[in-house]
Amino acid sequence: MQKKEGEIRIPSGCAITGFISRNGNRISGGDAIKSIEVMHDRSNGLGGGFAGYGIYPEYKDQYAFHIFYESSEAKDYTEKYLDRHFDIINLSKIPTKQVKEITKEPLIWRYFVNPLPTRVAASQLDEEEYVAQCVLKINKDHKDSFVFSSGKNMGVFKAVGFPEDVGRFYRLDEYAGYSWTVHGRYPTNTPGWWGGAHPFALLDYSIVHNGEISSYDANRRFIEMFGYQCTLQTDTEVITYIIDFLNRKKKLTLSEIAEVIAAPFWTTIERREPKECERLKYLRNVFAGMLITGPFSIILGYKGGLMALNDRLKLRSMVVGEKDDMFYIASEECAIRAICKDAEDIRAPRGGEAVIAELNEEGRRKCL
Amino acid sequence: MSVNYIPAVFEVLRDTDRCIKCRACERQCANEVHYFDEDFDKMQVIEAQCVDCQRCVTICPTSALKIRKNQNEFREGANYPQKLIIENYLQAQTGAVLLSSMGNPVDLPVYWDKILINASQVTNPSIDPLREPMETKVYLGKKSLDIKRGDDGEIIPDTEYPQLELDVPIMFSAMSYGSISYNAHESLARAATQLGTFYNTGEGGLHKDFYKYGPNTIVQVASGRFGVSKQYLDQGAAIEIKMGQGAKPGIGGHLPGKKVNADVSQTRMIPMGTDAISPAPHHDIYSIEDLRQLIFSLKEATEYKKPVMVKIAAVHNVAAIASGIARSGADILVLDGFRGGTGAAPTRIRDNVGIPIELALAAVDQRLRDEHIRNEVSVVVAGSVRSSADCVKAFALGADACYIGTAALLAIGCHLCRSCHGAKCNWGIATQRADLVRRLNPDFAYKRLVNLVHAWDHEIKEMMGGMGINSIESLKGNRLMLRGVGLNDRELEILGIKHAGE
Amino acid sequence: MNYVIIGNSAAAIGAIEGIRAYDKDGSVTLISDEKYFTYSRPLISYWLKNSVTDENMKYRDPDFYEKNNVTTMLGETVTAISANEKTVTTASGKTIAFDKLLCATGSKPFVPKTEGYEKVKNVFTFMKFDDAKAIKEVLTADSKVLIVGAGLIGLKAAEAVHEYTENITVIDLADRILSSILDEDAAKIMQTHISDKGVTFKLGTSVKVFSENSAELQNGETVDFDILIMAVGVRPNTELVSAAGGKVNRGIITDKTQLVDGLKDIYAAGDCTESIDITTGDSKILALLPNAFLQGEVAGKNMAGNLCYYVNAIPMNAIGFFGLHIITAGSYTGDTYVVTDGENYKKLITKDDKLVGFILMGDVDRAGIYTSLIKEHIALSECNFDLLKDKPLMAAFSKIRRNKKLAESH
Amino acid sequence: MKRVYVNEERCLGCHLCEYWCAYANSGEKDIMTAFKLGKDATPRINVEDDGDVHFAVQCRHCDDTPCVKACITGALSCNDGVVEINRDKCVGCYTCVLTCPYGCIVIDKKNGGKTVTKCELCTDNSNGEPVCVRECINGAIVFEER
Repeated sequence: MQKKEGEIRIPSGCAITGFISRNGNRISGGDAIKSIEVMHDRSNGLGGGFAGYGIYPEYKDQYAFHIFYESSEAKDYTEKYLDRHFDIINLSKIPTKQVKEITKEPLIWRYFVNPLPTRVAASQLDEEEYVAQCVLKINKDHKDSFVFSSGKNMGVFKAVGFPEDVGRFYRLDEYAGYSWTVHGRYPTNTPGWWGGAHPFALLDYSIVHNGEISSYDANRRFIEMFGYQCTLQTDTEVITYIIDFLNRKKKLTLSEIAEVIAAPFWTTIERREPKECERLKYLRNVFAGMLITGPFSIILGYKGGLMALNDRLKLRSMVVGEKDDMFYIASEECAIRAICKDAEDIRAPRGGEAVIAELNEEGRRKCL
Repeated sequence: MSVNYIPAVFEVLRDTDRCIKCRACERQCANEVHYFDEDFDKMQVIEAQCVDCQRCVTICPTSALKIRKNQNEFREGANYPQKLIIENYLQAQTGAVLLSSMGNPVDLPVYWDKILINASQVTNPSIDPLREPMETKVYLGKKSLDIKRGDDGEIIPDTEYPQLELDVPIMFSAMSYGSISYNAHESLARAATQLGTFYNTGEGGLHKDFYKYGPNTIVQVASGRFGVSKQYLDQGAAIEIKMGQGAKPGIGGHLPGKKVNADVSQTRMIPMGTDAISPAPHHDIYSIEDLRQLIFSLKEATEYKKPVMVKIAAVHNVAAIASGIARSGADILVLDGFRGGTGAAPTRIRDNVGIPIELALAAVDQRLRDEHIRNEVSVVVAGSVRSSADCVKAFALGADACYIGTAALLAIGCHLCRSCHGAKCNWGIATQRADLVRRLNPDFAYKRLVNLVHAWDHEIKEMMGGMGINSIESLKGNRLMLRGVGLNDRELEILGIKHAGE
Repeated sequence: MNYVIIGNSAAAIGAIEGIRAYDKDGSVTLISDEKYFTYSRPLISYWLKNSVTDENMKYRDPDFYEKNNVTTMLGETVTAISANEKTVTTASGKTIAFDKLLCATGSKPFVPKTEGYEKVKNVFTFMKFDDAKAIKEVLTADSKVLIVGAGLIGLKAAEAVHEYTENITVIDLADRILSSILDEDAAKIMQTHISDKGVTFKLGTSVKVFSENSAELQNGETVDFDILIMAVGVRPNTELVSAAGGKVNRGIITDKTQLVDGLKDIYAAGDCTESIDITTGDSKILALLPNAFLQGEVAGKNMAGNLCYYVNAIPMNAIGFFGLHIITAGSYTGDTYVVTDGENYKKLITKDDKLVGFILMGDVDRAGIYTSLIKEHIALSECNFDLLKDKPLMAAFSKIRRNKKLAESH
Repeated sequence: MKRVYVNEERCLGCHLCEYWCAYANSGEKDIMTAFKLGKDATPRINVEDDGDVHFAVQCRHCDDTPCVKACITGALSCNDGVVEINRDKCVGCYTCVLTCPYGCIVIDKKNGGKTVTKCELCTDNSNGEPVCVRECINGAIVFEER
């Protein structure tokens, strides 16, 4: 029997794209579909997905869980668990429409939840950690249930299929958000498990990634010491956890995170002025297990912004561009041009150079 | 009595057509195997004294010599091989414990050779180390992930615990002055300095001449405490507490008085000519909490500026012991496998006690991760790391760095005759006889050590590049890069790797 | 600068090399009464026995004069030196001016007055190439040769003549051969060695009276011969210097720069001079080729304005007869250490914690180490003398001295 | 000038340099031929042993060249710092043996002592570098400027 994500490591190539309106204008998911569609050949129909930020303004204080169920028994079991740990404000099937390219869909449900304060207090964890541990617990222990989105005012939509078909399946033109990231997957083999598609998300963090990191098992075995379980064995999963750990738990800034996961070479570090050199040496040394090597280009989505990052040798293509308040990131320039003909300042960031685009003052006022 | 006759282990074959009777073999054989026979006007041999060190073979200007196993054979039998029979004869004759040296030569599984390394194809590019940076620098020491920031919000780059910076992930393992010669120590010290790595004094103290190599020296504190003083501790970049040795777990050491010459005596701080006995245990460490006290005593003595390493032999419950050590304040844990070398050990112990380093490393690394304390301690492996491939496999299993001992000695001329305990090393390594020590020229030897490590480092980089990895951090513990061949499920499970083809 | 050198042997050549080491431009004129390109005097016996060719008689490469820019006046005999005029005059009437003059006139054979000597037809001395050539003219396998003098010259002559005829008689007033360099025991060994080749010795006697083909000895014996070689001794050629006002005892007296005592700008070197034997402190003629060369070189350097001294002179000899070699040096008064083993003979002479002399015969390997001990005044207490007694070894020196000798550039 | 020096702390007294030297200057096709068939090639280097002290000595190529100055035939000469011997001119008088303070003029026993021989830094054979240096098993012999 073919093994699915989590039972085996499946190498993939990919297409990624993403954009953000820094003024906080809400952009239709239709643009995200348009952008990824032109990179059709970078996917092979075995996975596609989207992450939209600012799409649930009406529930922006609740955690939005998107869950795949392979069976109604699984749904019952997990919903009982959710009941015990959360106050479920709203639940519904995620609206979809029939698309002939998308088949074998699981049960896809959405929950807007508040953690039960008493349970949070009893766990001695902060609220986010409590939520994260619940999500990880479900994904590890609940057979046939998989939480694939768990942030606030954001949502991940993914499936087996080409990403443009996945977008139509989820009717994303009906959603609007200040930022979107999209992923088209080219795995070398997969039985077609929906959970294995990307983006991968935990709380507000989502990752779309093109690459196959060579450091995977080193990173996995390291991050698993800190309460994470890499159940999918995907790069995206481990990168998400690492970023979650460094940003949420260790309070590193995004650019510091870039200096850890795509650290400069020692020779580069030696050339920096002494104070900077010491700082970079320190980060590399202490977080050695989180250095990611091998090819990757990622777009990290988080509350209020996007970060693009390439591996330090830049072994995967990635370009960025902008127009007015819009900031675009994509595997190929065509994906930007597809939605913004006259995008400006298109450039390829250097390996290891973190490119960050965030909501400005106005955008934050509008969206956060 | 004729039953006392022990057949020579080796035959010395001399091609008299080639021999020019230069007598270099005679002059260079400390075992006095060769002699010139005036009556017959030719070179003769006393084969029984030959240990197959190959010295005469290598220097013979006409390649007239060959050493081979004695063709005289006892009747075959797998249960009682000839070697065992002879050992019983010897013991019947002497009543003594059998002594051996260097690593366990018994045909037990070498797991390194049953592990294969991955390489990138198509989905992930391999990296050419000649074109792209390829990094093998390693920092050893306890890592605190507690980020401290100043008032300006900037990170304060304070590792909290002392770190050892290795430009190459290979160090020279502990070999004491006494067990090896002054020139051997000088070679190791100079090579470590040039390579930006470390050598280890072993338990015999540190000769004052070598204080200048202190920044690249690990000073060892063993059960005999030979040569240990405040000054000694202050010299080293790190301090290693030797709890055990892979070649002889559970027993101490014994440097015979004849090896304790003036220099050794001064360095070890013991009277000249007296036997230097290292007790089996440290008599101030009868349990793990005692170890903690010694660790912190040493840290106090050196103002918490130097990492303290604890070296243990790989034994059955090594993972649990390692966990205990990681929680006892040690900065670096050294695991020494059962094939590790020694200057002298009882044969039966060398050949039968301890476990393979590969399994020990895999178990320890996994246990420390399971207990979320892998970051508390760096793990260095020793005990027969024989090549760059062994190193790569060790790193992928989870080691932070490797110690090489036997390989280092090979680089400086050792021919692995495993006769160190005889103290007549024809290569000037495992001896204190001035005329023999002189045969090891540190000017050559240190360069050969540097060459060896550079070569390995290149190969490590090549293999890393093949895997698409360009920094050694990304190899560490990356067990997906390994596959086993011919291993059973239990072995694979302990090693934490899949079988080839999976 | 205008240099003039009288003589064309080792001292003269040494002087040319000494001058040219410092002065590449000055004019050098060399005047010699012999017509030959500079040749090695000691080689005449080798030439006579056909082991050296005419070409190899040359002491230096054939382009030596050209390369060193030397004007030669060969076959020209100097008859006078004028110290005041700074000129020399030759037999052919030429007058040559000099700024610096070297007198390297060497020595000539000494022939004692003996009754009937003038009746002998084939009589020769054995100093110059022409002597050897003349002997070769008359020498046949039937020749009966009488050699008067069992010193270095006489015995070298005997060895050479032996190539033609075994009918050789050597007579000497002394009771042993080579009395100037060997002690009795060594002389005995050598005498036996040479006698074994068929040479007859008549020692402790001399010729009373010659007739044309025989000599009557003081001891009453008569020796028949058809060739007579006189090798009794040599006398330095000091007349020119003496006439010019230079100081002469047995030989010419010079200071350490080889400047002739009592003269200005006139130097002397080689067999015509005396030098100080450092083993005895005596001034004596050290008629040896190495000595001549070194004196000449020192003279040359000083003539070219570079102050240096010739100070370390000792008597020394390396010579062999019929394959048995002798190396000797220094003086023989002091404590002795002797080892005899067949034809191998070794005598070391020590005095005041120093080696002052040695005689080696047979095994002469590395004898120069002994020589250096004498020349460098090395205290034996600083060395391993037991080792040195066995054979000359650098290992016998203290480690410090050995390192100085072997590990430093020289 | 580059000269051959011996570090006696490193010399093992194996005497191999003597054999390699002799062979190198023997003109024979290999080292065995140089010492077999009744041939006994003469080394120009000499290893001294005194207990634990060993060192090789050969011509120092010294600046004041007492051997050259003493040579009665002009067979010895110093060219570009290398003291060379013209064996054709040498008559075997051994005056150089008498004057060499290092004992480094070697009587060539192979030809019955008719000539002497000496180290010429392998400039007169096909090695191109001093073979004693190349073959020393312990780096005791070096060819360098001091």
